[in-house]
Amino acid sequence: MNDLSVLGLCCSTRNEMCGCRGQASFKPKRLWRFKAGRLVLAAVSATGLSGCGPTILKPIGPIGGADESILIDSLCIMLAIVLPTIVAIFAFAWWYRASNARAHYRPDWAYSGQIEMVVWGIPLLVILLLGGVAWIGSHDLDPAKPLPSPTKPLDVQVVSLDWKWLFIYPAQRIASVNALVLPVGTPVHFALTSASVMSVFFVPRLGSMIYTMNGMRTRLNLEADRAGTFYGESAHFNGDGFADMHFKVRVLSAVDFSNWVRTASETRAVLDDRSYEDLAKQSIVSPATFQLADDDLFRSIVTQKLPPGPGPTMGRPTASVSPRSGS
Amino acid sequence: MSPQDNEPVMSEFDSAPGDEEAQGGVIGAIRNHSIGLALAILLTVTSFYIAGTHLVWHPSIPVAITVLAIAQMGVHLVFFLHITTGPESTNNVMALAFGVLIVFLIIGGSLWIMAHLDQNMMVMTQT
Amino acid sequence: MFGKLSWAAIPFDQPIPMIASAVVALVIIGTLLWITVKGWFPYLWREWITSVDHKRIGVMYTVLALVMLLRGFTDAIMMRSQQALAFRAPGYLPPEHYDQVFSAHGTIMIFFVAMPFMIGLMNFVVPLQLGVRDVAFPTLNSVSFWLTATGALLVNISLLVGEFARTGWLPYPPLSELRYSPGVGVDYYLWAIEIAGVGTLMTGINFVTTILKIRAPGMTYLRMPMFCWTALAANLLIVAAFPVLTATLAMLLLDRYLGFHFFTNEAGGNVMMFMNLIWAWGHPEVYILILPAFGVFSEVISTFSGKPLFGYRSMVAATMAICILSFTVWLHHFFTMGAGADVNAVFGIASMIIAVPTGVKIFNWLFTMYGGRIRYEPPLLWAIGFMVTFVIGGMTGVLLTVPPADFLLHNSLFLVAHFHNVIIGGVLFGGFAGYTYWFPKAFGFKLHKRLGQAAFWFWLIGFYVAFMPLYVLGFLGMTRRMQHYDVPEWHPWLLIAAGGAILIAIGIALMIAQLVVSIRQREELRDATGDPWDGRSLEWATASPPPAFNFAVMPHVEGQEAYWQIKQRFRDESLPIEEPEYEPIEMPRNSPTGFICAFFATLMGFALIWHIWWLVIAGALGAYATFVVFAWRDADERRIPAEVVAQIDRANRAARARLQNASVPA
Amino acid sequence: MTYIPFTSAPDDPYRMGQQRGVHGGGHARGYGDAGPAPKRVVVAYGFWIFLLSDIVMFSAFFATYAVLHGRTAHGPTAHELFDTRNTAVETACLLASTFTCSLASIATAVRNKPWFYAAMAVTCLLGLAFLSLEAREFAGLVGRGAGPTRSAFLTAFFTLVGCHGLHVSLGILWLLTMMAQVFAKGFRAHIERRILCFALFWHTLDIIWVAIFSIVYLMGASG
Ligand code: HEA
Ligand code: HEA
Ligand code: CUA
Ligand SMILES: [Cu+2]
Repeated sequence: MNDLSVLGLCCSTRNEMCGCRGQASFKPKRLWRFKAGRLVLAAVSATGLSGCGPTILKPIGPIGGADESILIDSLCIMLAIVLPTIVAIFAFAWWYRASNARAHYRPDWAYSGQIEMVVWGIPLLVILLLGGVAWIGSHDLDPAKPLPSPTKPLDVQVVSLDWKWLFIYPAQRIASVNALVLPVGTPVHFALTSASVMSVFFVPRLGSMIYTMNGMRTRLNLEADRAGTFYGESAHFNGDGFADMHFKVRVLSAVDFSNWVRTASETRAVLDDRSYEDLAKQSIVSPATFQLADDDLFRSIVTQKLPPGPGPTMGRPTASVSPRSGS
Repeated sequence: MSPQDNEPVMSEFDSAPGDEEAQGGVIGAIRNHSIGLALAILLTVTSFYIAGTHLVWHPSIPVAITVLAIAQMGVHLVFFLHITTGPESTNNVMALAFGVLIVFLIIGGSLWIMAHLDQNMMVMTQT
Repeated sequence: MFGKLSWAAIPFDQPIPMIASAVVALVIIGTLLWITVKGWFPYLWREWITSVDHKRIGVMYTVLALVMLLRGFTDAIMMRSQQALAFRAPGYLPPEHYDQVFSAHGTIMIFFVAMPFMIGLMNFVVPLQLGVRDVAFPTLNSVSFWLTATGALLVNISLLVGEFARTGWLPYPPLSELRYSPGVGVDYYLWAIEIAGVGTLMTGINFVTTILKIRAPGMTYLRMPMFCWTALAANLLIVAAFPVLTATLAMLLLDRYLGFHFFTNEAGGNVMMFMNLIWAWGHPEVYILILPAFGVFSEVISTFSGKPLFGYRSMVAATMAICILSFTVWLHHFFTMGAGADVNAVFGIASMIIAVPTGVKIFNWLFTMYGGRIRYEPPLLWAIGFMVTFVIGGMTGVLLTVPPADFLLHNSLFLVAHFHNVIIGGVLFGGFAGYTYWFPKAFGFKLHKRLGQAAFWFWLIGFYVAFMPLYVLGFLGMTRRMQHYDVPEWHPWLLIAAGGAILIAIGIALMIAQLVVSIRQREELRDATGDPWDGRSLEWATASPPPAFNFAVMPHVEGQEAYWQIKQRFRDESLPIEEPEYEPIEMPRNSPTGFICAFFATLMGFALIWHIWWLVIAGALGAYATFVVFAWRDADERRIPAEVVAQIDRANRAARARLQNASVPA
Repeated sequence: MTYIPFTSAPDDPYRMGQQRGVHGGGHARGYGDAGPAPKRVVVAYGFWIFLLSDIVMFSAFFATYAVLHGRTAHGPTAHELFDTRNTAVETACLLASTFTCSLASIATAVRNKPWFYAAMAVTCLLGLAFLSLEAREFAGLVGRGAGPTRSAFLTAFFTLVGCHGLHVSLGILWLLTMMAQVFAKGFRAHIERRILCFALFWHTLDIIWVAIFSIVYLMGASG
């Protein structure tokens, strides 16, 4: 799979990442997010944002919902001052055009204490408000913070490889490549690392993204409240295969999920150090499931007991000049 | 460039960093630098001494060394680089203050950020 | 003998770079032939290449920026068309090429377009506005320029020989480490930026010293034009931020060349430290770009409103506040790395605080227009286009400072839209405003007005069509740097964005047409007075183009808006114009030091990239020798006799007197 | 200016400039009243700005060292490696050289060539002594398998200390050039300005060394 010239041709034949079957939006309706917010949303949905793609504006879980609320709220707070500013720019520029004889020319007017007060004061107040939102928001929505829920969280270990995602279910002793399967309504506790360069784990409709780095373990807590198939991606450029490093997120009912776990644990493919080493090479692969042979696999990757991926291995004499696709 | 060339009376301008007030001629200047040298030696010796002994409560040694180092940098600035508090030195001191501020922001900010990152990403027993 | 360099380095098998470099080579050879045929070499060498005159250097910086803009724009068009085509399809650029394209685009646009554009304007204008004859260190100024040009040259050589980085405009390790990027691309990037960075640092030192130490008599700090203040702030930022860039890239170089472990995955290297350091430079960098643009707008809006700048002291305070605050926010570029709630919140709030002084600036420009008599010349159009556009870009920037919002938008096309919104709507429009505003000062004739207006409208509308869809795409979850994609919702927006890029291309064509037409009609557009816009600061007090010594007699500043007050008084009291006493003037001599230094720097950079060690040593020795030779010369000034000064000055004086008499109401 | 100057500017909306600005009367201190500063001030100030930027560059290396100094990759630690006695001798050399460099400046001020040469030569020798001690230390470390490629900690250490060493080497090259210039041309204004800058440079290297021996060696050895 090292042959990079095929990268461009490997696109999956059909796009089936759509989670639009259910309609109910999970966003809590807030009273004070009145007209402006509506307007934005209306404009946005009129332009097709409400489609079923990986939009961040139709979250399917509490984290995504809260992120999105904060985003829209902050936008509205700022629009309240930015829109009048834009109107004023046009108004002043138009009224005081040189050809307007009715406009009063004040050639020396260059200072006014009151205006200065307002000019410093208003942005300051807006920032005070926004700063509060940011402070509370970043504490409440810290990716590492577990979600309060009566349901026992599911542990998933995520490894970004060149250029695919490996999801390990330690309790279920299975692993899955390029397909993340989650039970609906269950908080998920992700531990993430990278087996080579940096990447970002991101499922737009679930919310918050997080970096993955070799030798380090980041944490993320998410929850999906609606069944369906969604789009996940790497949100940080990580080499030539980057554009294909997307994955499917399938959110299943509890029954479907345990069925999936059962099927997966019966697959013959086994993930051990050897097959992991194959996976760590640069390649683009289709989704697959494995039995987990090594319980400590994730730890071994994080602690670098298993060395990071080898990078390009073109073996052409000119590799030091330009590791272009050899074919 | 006429005004630049006929060097006018120094006191009309900021002094150059490194220019010392010519008081007491050569002897005065040498005396000044010797005082600086003596202070610097004193501070250096104290630093090295403290680091090697148990004179100071062990965990506070880094603090003591830092304080001594800052003091010594001050000595160098005053006695060798002649950065003073006089009005003709304002510009030099302002530049220094800006530089020190940046150094503090960069070092302090980096350490704070990196400490938090490291702590959050440490590989603990639970994954 | 030639290190890693061999014929394999030249991509004969790849038509796009081959054709592109063939075209570039043809253009260069053509230009050289043209110059030779016309016999302009001696003139160019004497008057431009070896010039240490701040005005000439300013013009050369601007030309460099505009040429590189075209290169950067070619990349932009390639990206836009690739993304328009690559829906469930490979498009026409394979990944390893597409990745070079966006990396080169970002690198060129930031380092070799935006920076030289702003530095060029500062070079040309600041000494004139301060009422002095040159910058503090004229020869150093020339070295700075030529080192910047070296960096640009190296980046462009990579098109033909070898490859460019495939890591994005900031080479994040470990992707940029030898293991994952074994080619020479990253090395091209690193050496080009290191060399250009040294040039920029010296510019910073030069201008800080100039503004703080070399001003006309009476030009106190609070009488300096706003542009000088923003230039001071930007150069303080250069002096404080660029060493960090130099150090960070040096560490990456050590990793790549000597097997060190700063940022590697192995042996305890820490990739996060690179992110931390590079953004400790990177965020101040964006204000290095925008602050001078703010200065341009302050001059333009006040001039064309026929009023002093509103709230001058507020503006000064806001500028310096931005200057300091910009060093307290860098973490907002990696909120999603997981530093934790406290860190994220503190840096998020610090970042949004910058909106306050920036807002003050916007409102003060607004009130400068209030009660004005606004003339809609092209510079003002750019300024108003800027105000509207920048407010939107700033707002989306502030949105990104809210950590939970950034958790959704980081690295998305929303972010790409944000920064093009502030960079094009802010820096580039500022550059264009300054270019049209000061062009008559530099060349003695105005630019064609109608074509300028047309270009403006195409740019403005093109910008909105090209970049508003990217905001939408950000909401649709599209990340940046995608070579292809299969999400159907994205496709229409990318098509619209490609259309916008075409509108911008028309705007560019109109700008080029404007330049050509203006040169051909220069006699109609000629301005003999040196003050075509009824200006307010000292650069308008001298002839256009200004003589080498700028001012025949050092101006003596008595208040803010130095030139306006003088004009005012002459109008009010219809004073007779008396001739001053002329004296001979000493000016620094031209020097080839900068050019020769850059020549050796290019050799050395190229040799380092290709591991040709003997050439590295030769280059280093050459550079040292150049310095010593320069240090050894005795006479570095030339004298302009009083008669010459008088002759030049009288001509301008006469033209001005005619204007004066015409404008004094009977 | 093409027009004759005036005595006052009544329409200055900010009286700030005026209080000091009555020309000839007030004390002009580089606030602009007096026009461009003399060249010596300009050159030294520009160089001062350069030095500050150099210090900022070192601060990046210091920050990196602080972050990486625990990342020894199971290799030797600071505590095991550093020998404060060697550092003490190095410090003594550098401190003494700073003093002799001052003497050279004073000799320049009074245009005493013999003293200038003597002081500069001693400065040079002390600098060389410092460099050879450092080189010996580095060679020793590499010999013990503790070279810069061993671990991130050693990478940061060699880079930080080596960068200072590189500055000292360049300083010596500069010093020799200045001696040659004085020899060839004597004390001229522009050469004096360069000597002033060189002295600033040398003293600043000492300030950076204070930070290095405190943070790297003393804290490393005691930690
Ligand atoms: C100064 C900065 C700058 C400027 C001006 C631009 C201008 C443009 N940029 Fe870009 N861009 C960046 C900085 C800039 N960019 C950076 C930093 C990145 C990130 C790179 C990375 O991912 O690492 C980026 C990335 C980037 C992407 C990648 C998106 C992705 O990651 O998927 C795209 C996609 O289309 C894009 C498009 C454009 C377009 C269409 C323009 C157009 O607006 C271009 C406009 C055209 C011109 C500016 C040329 C004008 C020329 C003249 C006017 C000459 C006139 C001549 C005379 C008067 C003589 N840019
Ligand atoms: C000239 C360039 C420039 C400028 C001026 C700015 C200005 C700002 N930028 Fe931008 N930024 C970039 C260039 C620039 N940026 C680039 C190149 C990147 C991406 C690099 C990369 O990743 O490749 C980036 C990325 C970037 C990020 C990182 C996002 C991410 O990676 O996830 C953030 C986050 O906080 C941010 C914030 C801001 C803010 C708050 C401002 C503020 O300065 C804006 C202030 C202005 C206003 C707010 C408008 C006017 C104010 C008013 C009208 C007052 C009232 C308004 C309010 C009170 C809200 N920027
Ligand atoms: Cu291949 Cu998507
Ligand atoms: Cu930023």
